[in-house]
Amino acid sequence: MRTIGAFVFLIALWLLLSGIYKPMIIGFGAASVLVALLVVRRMDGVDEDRVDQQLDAVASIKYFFWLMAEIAKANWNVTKVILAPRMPIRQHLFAVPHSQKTDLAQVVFANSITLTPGTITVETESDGFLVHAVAYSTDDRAALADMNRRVAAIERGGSA
Amino acid sequence: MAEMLIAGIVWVLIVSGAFFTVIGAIGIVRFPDFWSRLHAASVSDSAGMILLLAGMCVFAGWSLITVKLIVIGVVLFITGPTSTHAVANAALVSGLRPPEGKGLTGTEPEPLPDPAAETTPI
Amino acid sequence: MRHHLILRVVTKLLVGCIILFAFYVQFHGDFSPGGGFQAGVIMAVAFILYGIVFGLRKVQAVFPPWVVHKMVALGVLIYAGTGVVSLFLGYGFLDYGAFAPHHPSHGQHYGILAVEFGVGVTVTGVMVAIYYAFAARPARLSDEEW
Amino acid sequence: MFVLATIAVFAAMLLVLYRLYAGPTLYDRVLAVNAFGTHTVLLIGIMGFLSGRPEFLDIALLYALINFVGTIAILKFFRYRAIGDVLHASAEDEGET
Repeated sequence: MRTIGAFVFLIALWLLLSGIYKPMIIGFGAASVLVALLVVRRMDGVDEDRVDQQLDAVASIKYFFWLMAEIAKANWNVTKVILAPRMPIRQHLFAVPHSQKTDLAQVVFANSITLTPGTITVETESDGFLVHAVAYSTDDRAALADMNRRVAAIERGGSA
Repeated sequence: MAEMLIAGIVWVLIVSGAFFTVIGAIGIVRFPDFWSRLHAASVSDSAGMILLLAGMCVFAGWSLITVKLIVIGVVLFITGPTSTHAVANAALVSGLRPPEGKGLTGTEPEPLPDPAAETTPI
Repeated sequence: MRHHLILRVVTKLLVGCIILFAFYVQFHGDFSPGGGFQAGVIMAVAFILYGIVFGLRKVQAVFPPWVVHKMVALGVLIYAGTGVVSLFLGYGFLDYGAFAPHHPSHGQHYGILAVEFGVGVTVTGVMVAIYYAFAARPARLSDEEW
Repeated sequence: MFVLATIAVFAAMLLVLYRLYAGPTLYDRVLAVNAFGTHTVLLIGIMGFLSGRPEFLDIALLYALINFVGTIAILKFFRYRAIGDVLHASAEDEGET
């Protein structure tokens, strides 16, 4: 099932990148996808560290748009900090708990934290992330807890 | 009319993207220490990149070029924060600590097994 | 191994796409910038990324050194073999017209595809072999050194 | 408009280069190199449109990938002084789980 999903994704990627729809090129594409899948399977077998795709598609898209709005807001805040003559920096390193079950969702959460300017995931540990904020205020913790809830909701079988 | 609208959208997206790219670079130069510079780099990584690529997408219209731009955007969207995280993590592990703001004490992570190296200028 | 969680997951997601992109550059060499050399480098990048994040032992389990060494030779064999085949068909060495006598341009196309494939295979092999050679160098890490 | 964007990205690259030259620690420099790479990707894209040859986008995509892998490789090299396996490093990783 997972392999079929990866196959469809990769062949779609090939067709979109290539833009030449001659039988020979498409044949090469299919062969290439098979080779790529073979290599990835071998890698899965070697490191026993599978990334299981357990994200709900619709919820993910909703989350993506929400994230875009967050990025816009955070960018504006950091821009103000950069352009302010005195640069009101108030750095802080704090722990943020996460409640996602799968690795992939945790990575989505960690990368979302890093993508919103103003906060960066510095270290991933099993019970929480270590996050660095450049202009820390107590709102940051609430905002990250909210983001944590939203990412947990896009996991399949999550609440949403 | 529609063409005017699209041209306007492209103009706004490209100019604001260029603006944020420059802002990020100014931040990288202006901020006093490494940890705050990370955040400045993150501005041009996220806002500048997304807006510039979106502007180019709208300019190109519906074609395979748009698809390639989206693929580039997705790749940068995934790798950008990952490499920022990797730099920050490596700095933390090497013993570089951010100066805490007034009245804040950092949650100092337990000392790592690595001999905390001096952050000598290289 | 919680420490490099993000790197590991992102690597896993990217590696398949990088390999596919390498093949794309390989087979579209005559339509857009690219070709065998670039494709070989991109292919090697996929394995080097995997090796950097997961360690040399695991990447060598995926892509054993003996395969790499065979690939270096195989690519050259494909390249030269293309030339020799055209020689046997009664044309000059690497004269691509041999592969489609009635359509010289098609023959060019097939010949270039074969030669580019050989170049790609060799470059992949050489790049990965160089990475293995550098990575297998033991790290002499003393505390005083840094 | 694209000319303006080109000039802006160039200016940003020059500023980042200053940080690459001045940055007191190694990590400042790695950060600068990474930002420079992102700007290069954007510049290649914009220049493609400016010169009317958008097939440069393949190169931009390639550059984005190489930039990522290069950053990771530099970091790993300066952490362990090696890009392969490091004995105490892998022991440490597996000990944590």
